[in-house]
Amino acid sequence: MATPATPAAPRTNRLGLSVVEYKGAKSTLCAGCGHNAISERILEAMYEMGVPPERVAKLSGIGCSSKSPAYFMSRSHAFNALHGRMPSVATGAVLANRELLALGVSGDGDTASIGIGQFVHLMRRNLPILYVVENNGVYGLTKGQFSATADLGAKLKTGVQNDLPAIDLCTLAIQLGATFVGRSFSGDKRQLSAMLRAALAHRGTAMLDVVSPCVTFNDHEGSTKSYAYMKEHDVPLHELQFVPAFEDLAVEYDPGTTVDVTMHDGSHLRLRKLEEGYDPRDRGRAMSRLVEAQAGGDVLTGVLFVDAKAPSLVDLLNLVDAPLATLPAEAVRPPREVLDALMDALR
Amino acid sequence: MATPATPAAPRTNRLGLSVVEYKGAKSTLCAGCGHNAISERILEAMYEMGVPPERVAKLSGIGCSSKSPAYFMSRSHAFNALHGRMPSVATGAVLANRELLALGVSGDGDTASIGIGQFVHLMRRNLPILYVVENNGVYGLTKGQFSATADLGAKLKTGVQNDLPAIDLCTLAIQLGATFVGRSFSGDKRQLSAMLRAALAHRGTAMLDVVSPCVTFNDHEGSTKSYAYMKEHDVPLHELQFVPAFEDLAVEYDPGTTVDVTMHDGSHLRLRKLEEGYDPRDRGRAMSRLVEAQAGGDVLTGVLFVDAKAPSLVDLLNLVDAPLATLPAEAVRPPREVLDALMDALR
Amino acid sequence: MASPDSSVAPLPAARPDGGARVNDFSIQVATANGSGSQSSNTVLLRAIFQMGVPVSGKNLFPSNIAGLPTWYTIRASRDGWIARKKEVDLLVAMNPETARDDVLGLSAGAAVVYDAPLALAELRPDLVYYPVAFDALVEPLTKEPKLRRLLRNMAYVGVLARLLDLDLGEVEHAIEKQFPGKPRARDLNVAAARAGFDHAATLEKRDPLVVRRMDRTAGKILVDGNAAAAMGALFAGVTVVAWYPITPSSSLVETLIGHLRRYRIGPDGKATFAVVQAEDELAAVGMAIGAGWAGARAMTATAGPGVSLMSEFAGLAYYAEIPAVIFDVQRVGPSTGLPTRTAQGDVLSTAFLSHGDTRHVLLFPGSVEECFTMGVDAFDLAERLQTPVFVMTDLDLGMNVWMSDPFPYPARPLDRGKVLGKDDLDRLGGFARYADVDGDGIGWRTLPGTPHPKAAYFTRGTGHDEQAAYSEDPRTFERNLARLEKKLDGARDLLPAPVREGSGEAKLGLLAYGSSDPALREARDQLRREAGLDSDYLRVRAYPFSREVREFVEAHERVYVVEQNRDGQLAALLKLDLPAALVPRLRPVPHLDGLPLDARTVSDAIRAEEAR
Amino acid sequence: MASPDSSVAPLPAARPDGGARVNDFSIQVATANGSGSQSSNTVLLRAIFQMGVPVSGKNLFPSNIAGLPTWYTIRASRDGWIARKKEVDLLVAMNPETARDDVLGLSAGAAVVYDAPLALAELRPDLVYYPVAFDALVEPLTKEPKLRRLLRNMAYVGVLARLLDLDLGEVEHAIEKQFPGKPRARDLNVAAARAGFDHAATLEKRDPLVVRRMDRTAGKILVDGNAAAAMGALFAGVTVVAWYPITPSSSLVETLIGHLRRYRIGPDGKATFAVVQAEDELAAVGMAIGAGWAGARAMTATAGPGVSLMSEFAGLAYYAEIPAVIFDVQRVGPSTGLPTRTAQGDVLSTAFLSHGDTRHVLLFPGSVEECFTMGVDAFDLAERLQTPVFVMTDLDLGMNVWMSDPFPYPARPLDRGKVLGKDDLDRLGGFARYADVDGDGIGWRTLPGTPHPKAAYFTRGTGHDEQAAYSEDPRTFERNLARLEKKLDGARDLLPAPVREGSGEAKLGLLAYGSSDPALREARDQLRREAGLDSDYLRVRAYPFSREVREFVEAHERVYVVEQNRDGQLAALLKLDLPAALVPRLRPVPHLDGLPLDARTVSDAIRAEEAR
Ligand SMILES: Cc1ncc(C[n+]2csc(CCOP(=O)(O)OP(=O)(O)O)c2C)c(N)n1
Ligand SMILES: Cc1ncc(C[n+]2csc(CCOP(=O)(O)OP(=O)(O)O)c2C)c(N)n1
Ligand code: SF4
Ligand code: SF4
Ligand SMILES: [Mg+2]
Ligand SMILES: [Mg+2]
Repeated sequence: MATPATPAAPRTNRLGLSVVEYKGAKSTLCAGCGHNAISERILEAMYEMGVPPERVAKLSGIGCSSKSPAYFMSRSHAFNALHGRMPSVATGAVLANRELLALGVSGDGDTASIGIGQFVHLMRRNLPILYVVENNGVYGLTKGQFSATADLGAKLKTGVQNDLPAIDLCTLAIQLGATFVGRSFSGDKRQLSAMLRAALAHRGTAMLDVVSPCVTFNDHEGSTKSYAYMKEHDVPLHELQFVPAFEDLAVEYDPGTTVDVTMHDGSHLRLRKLEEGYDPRDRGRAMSRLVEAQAGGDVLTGVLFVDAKAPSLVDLLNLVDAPLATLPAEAVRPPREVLDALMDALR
Repeated sequence: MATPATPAAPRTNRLGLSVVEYKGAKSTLCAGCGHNAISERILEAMYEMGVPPERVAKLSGIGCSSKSPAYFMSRSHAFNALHGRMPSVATGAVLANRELLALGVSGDGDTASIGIGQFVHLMRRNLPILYVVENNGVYGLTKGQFSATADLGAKLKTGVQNDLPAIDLCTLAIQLGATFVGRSFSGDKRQLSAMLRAALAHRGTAMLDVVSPCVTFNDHEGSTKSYAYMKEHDVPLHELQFVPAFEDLAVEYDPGTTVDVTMHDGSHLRLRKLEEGYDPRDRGRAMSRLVEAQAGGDVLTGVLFVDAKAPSLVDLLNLVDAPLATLPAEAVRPPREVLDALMDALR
Repeated sequence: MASPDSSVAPLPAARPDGGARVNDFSIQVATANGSGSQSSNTVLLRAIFQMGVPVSGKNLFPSNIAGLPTWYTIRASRDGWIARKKEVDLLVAMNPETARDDVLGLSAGAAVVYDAPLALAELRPDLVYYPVAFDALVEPLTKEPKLRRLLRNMAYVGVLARLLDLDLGEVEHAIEKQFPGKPRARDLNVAAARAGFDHAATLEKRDPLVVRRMDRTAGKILVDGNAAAAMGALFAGVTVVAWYPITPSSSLVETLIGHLRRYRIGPDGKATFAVVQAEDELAAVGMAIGAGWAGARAMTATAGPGVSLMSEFAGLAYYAEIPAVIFDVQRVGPSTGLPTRTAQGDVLSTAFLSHGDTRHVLLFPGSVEECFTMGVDAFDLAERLQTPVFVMTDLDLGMNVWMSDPFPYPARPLDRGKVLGKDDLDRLGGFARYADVDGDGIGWRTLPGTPHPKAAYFTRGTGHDEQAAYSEDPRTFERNLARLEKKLDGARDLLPAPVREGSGEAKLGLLAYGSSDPALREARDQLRREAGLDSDYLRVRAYPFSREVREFVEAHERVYVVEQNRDGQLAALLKLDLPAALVPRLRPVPHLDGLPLDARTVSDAIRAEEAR
Repeated sequence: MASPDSSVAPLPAARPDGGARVNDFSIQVATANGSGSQSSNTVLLRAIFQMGVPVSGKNLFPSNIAGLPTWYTIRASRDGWIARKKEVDLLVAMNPETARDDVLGLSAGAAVVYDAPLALAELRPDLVYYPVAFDALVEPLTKEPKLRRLLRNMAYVGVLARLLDLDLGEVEHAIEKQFPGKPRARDLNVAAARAGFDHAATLEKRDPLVVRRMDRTAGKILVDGNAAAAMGALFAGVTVVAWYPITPSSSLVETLIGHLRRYRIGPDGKATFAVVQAEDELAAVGMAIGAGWAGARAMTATAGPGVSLMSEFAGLAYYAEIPAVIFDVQRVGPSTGLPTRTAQGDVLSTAFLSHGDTRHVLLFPGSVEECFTMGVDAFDLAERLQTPVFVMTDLDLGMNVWMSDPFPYPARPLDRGKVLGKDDLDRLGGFARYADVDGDGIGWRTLPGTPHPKAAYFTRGTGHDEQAAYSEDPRTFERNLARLEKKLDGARDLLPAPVREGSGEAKLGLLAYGSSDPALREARDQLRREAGLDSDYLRVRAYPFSREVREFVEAHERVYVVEQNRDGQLAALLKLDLPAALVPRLRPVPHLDGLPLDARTVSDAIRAEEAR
């Protein structure tokens, strides 16, 4: 992505790649699963942003959601790791090669149940990664038990009711220091696409909590993660527009009704407010608004918080520009004199 | 604690026990360690509340803080478990015997680093437990590395600076559904004592984050968990008064300046406001105020959040009144007819 | 993926020579998962079972929710062999994705019932084909396409009923059992089965397979091992269950929850149990250990990845001496491996689970009945020995349906182990938690909450003396570790003894455990009949090993240790346990491909070795 | 707590018969931790070392920050024996809490320097006493009470210098090294040492212990194994370090961080490394594995509890074939155990770490020099073998100071293993990640980010075929597992070969590893001198075992396997690896009390066995 390419011909992106080059293996997920839609949106966003597939590392845990990276972008390396432990693997991979564009794909069980510890610490570190949680409120792959994002009072098909409060991953991420936090819905093509493209331009942790109905185990009445529920309770905070740096369109906007965030690469994220008073740059206010919405059963969607300036972990560690993984021996093995000096000091 | 005893003679509590019966082994912690002061406060609170030591189960992880249960209340059972895993052990113990008064003692490393996952889920479940984090911002027992509650910009003795945001356990606990959340300081005898007594009357998770300076590794200039720092930045939100049920004193108070919380056992927690507008019953507001204070380097102390009515995990599971641990065989092994019926169904 | 056994050179199937093959064949049904075929297959299995014919069913399913190939194999065996059989005599080919490979993998002469549009008959001339237009059959039954897909699968049951001469009444009875309290589903399925049955009258029977009534299943039950273990826990009086879902153990806990809700909630709605779905396996076992410490009968259930995660806690429970029951329903490793395939691959790592000289007690149920009895015993043993007890079952045992005698009501009262109460303490004036007062290495414990000023002790994973006080003293440490060794050594006599078969006169010993049992029994028969090799057989049921294991090895020149893993894990434990002079007698026969063990694999391996 | 060895029946100490005992004795200093005695003891050790006399120091410290009893033992040995010696010839009793037991534990004739107010001389008549009023000695030096407490400890160094006839100049030189860049601390400490030295002139020397200059330490260094391993990682070119603090491994990483900051940050302030203090050990090893996957030389360091927590990830790395280096600085288990005591207790559980037929490569450094060289080699091996490599060091090696030859600069270039780059892919047109193209079981890999459309593959812990595609096929699974077995088997030839000592003619073989080495060498000498028992000695340096291990066992009638654990863990691995016929030759000699192994324990055990 170093040099913006010339505007692409109709059927290819600015790298000259057609969308086919971003495809993956045939999905083995259930027909209608929200995760399949998210895979599509990711693939499109990568294509549209002209991300070279070889630069992407797809990282995931275990679950239906975590399988999904097999179903897009076969030209990207992928690591389907352990249940709940994707964040640590991703951290290692990014530190090894800072040029990678890390895409973490996880589920609500993978992230909020077994993985919540690694999630918390990844958020704190502001690792450069696009972290997508495909949130269906259940464990799909193990056949429909509640996860920790299941809402209070939600019901399983069997009638069993969840009596514990849901972990709201967005509120949590905001509190913990994540620098780009959004929520969307697998069924909201426009919003999700714009959000993904903006997130790809972010340097730091972009955490997207995407409600993604499980048609097999959690799309019935009584579920709060169903298509029907989302249709009723989705409250978009703003209309998202993303203007990539390479397109540099000078679109007019009204600062009174629109928040404009300049991303690290010079692209613009524009949020045309639908809710008066919500400012995605105020951590505390964002949190209290989310708590309130959660209590009322509303699902706020949009870019809930953004801080495009905070240093990422790679910045904090002040790494050399080249990937650590492929530094030449001379750069990493100190010369003989260093060993001599060390030995002398021990005599 | 079923029947309030008659008012105690001067040197004994309402159970007729002297404070000596609440003592533990000699502390092996460093002289001046904040943890020692907290042990004292806990012991006193238990004594003053007339808690039978045999009813208490002391649970801890690994660390200097987690060792401290050995140094008070030798007449109580104790379980010094694994690093970061006290919450799960405590959960099991409480479910096995709901009559136990569970006291969890942990450190900031034990809870916020390795243990954050179990912490999050314990808070969600509202397990009846008094969970005390002895927070010094470092790993004491392994000699002074930063923990995840170390503040942004805090410095180690060696000059190394922490460049990651601190996890604020109180904000987190409030968000996750804990029902009694307080912060105090090991050096504030009065506040901590009142808070501990109130927490002992709470049914549900009472999480107390107690700043507890590590004199050996984190009490220098540049530390934000030192005695000196706390003296300057401690901002009490209110004056705490706790009126136990068995004392039933009818103290006058002004509802305008004082919040009165009736605890589950009929005792009263009275908070005379020092900060206008802070209401420890409003989750969202509490969180945003805490975020704001944290950004400003202030340490808000007091009962930050309380909900004395929420059902605890024991309520949710609708357990029989007697401890599960000692139910007689007849109560737990179904009769022969049940097996016969089950077998029939399989024929 | 090819049919599961396609790359094994098929053995020549017994060719029908005009006569019928009665009650001795295997059927493989190839479908896609999530298509309701599981119900159909169960109905088929049950119908044969109801005719008094010994059966077994093996479900070979993918790690996936819907749409991928699944195979279900039903074996009917008048001789009572219930191990998996590799040869398929009758294929029901419903899945277009695999039909070609499924057919190509058959032995000559096998029969194929298939969905007519698949046009499989062109593939090979040497099979017996029964094309059935399933869509047409179920079309009249419903308009809902989704339901039709399900009913197609019940229709093949009807077709098979006719072809195999099954009593349609038994099929209908089985359908009734399958859909209890759902009259509409029942009626539709009965209609579908009938449609198949009626249609099949138009087919010309050209294979020799038939079912005839027998009386070998009277009084028996059909059940999977997870359900059996769940009942074990129920009748053990389990009180605290902490778990985290993982295939193939989830159904154990889910079944248990059903039973607990039904049988352990009082008229006042109050429960004598607590179940917590934990956030992960570390928490699950931590809760079980906390509960065991506080005196509950506590358990968790998991599979390999969960056991690995429990490692640190397992060491704590061993060293601090806390009872807990852990069901490990083994699946194929390493790592996430093949989550829906069976193995005995966690034996060695679980025996030594955790760093620093840790050892554990393992039980190896060899049947669904033992899933039940050991499910009960495990709790007694854990409390008696004050240590975690691992019940090492597996996916084949746990998730497949097995024929069994009904389970016996536990004969012994609960053994709650060495616990001192208030009165004991009054009498004794105190106690030392880790003192070996009885010479068996097991100390007495008190439960938290015991109302006595001397009841308390301090539990820790750090070094401790007899009074449970912190200690770094080298001699105290050594003594304590030696006592723990003695305790586990003494456990040999408390654990389920091995089961011996054979005259005891053979030179050849076979040794195995767990779900390998049916294959071993059949292999023994094959060895005798086909190769004149006489053998004795020992089925090990627990680790540390009973002294009888040593006697068995002493009594045989060569002992084949058959197991379902790559590394010969039980053989390894034997090598470490037996006197060195006996070790050369052991001949490990490890095998691991994720499929349930079959007799032929075993007898072939042993014959080859013996021929050397 | 009693002096660490108080319950061992003391062996009769060599009595001085008028003559001096030159350069052959051991000193034990008993203090409280956190009192600065660690500096004093290092100075004392170094001063003797500077006099050319072989020394070793063992720190016996509590799991605590300040105030609990600590013992430091210094052994001077003109013959170069550096194992711990149980007998104490000179006690420095500074700790009122333990002084009584410390004195009662001595052999007759031993000398005691003690803090006068402790009035120890009354305890026994058969010792040589040197009371010193330490408070009075340091009183003039400073007014700060805290500082005084520290200086008291430097004063005993001065006292000992006089008593042992140490050159005060060497003491001062050692103090200088101890406080580099802290002139005030240095001066005060020199003053304290001098005060002690001067005062001791008033004492009447009545013990035979003296130090005389030798030349056996010229050119040598003093270093602890953690520092050595840290240098190993530095010169291996480590790039990603993820860790979680735990005794006794923390200082390994902390030292490494120091070196990285110093030697691996460019003039522009940019670092060629990343260090992350992870939230726990699961995350630490996860980061190392993620980094190893992406091509970095990645490591973590931990102790037993951490290794247990890494279990699930270890299985993933084995199965998905990802390099990572894990230093396990072993301490005493089970569980949290004795965190500040030494053991070799994680060997067996680490070899099989994780469920389901997982196996790992272990290295066993036997000296600080090998902590360095294996610290380098581990990275080459991990990348060559594409698997985690565990460097099994221990607290004794890691945290005690050892005399050593200086470390050699690595002779070989970095071995980055089989990695295909863009050009290779252009040439080959593609690749299959898990194909055994070279016949060694090791496939070729690509790194994420390789700019070639055919570079990508999908890494997973689930079943996979040669192309890394998901597969549940039984035969594919078997083939893959067999290849992994072959790969680990082939590793034998790549790993450090065992070290052999002796003529090879003896009937008796000794086999050991790691920090047991000095005790083994000395024990061999004792066996020969004291019992006429000739032996050969093999020091194993890696698992899977080299073929030479088998040859050694074949060549000896009896092989004693000496190790520092309860269960005979390496002996267990040998039993599983050797041909069964050789197993009866093995005689496990496990020993575990948390103290570094001493020669007498070994030779006594072997003599007793041999006498049977
Ligand atoms: C250590 C471990 N425990 C349990 C499992 C079993 N398991 C596989 S996926 C899964 C839950 C996945 O839920 P989620 O992350 O929400 O993904 P979804 O399938 O709903 O997309 C579980 C519990 C496992 N693979 N590993
Ligand atoms: C699994 C595991 N990892 C690491 C350790 C080492 N360890 C012991 S205590 C501790 C940190 C304790 O910090 P904290 O909880 O803040 O307690 P403090 O000593 O500061 O009171 C660590 C990392 C351990 N005991 N177990
Ligand atoms: S089970 Fe649910 S989450 Fe899994 S693939 Fe099917 S619909 Fe998606
Ligand atoms: S090291 Fe710090 S936390 Fe530990 S006992 Fe000493 S002062 Fe307290
Ligand atoms: Mg989910
Ligand atoms: Mg701390």
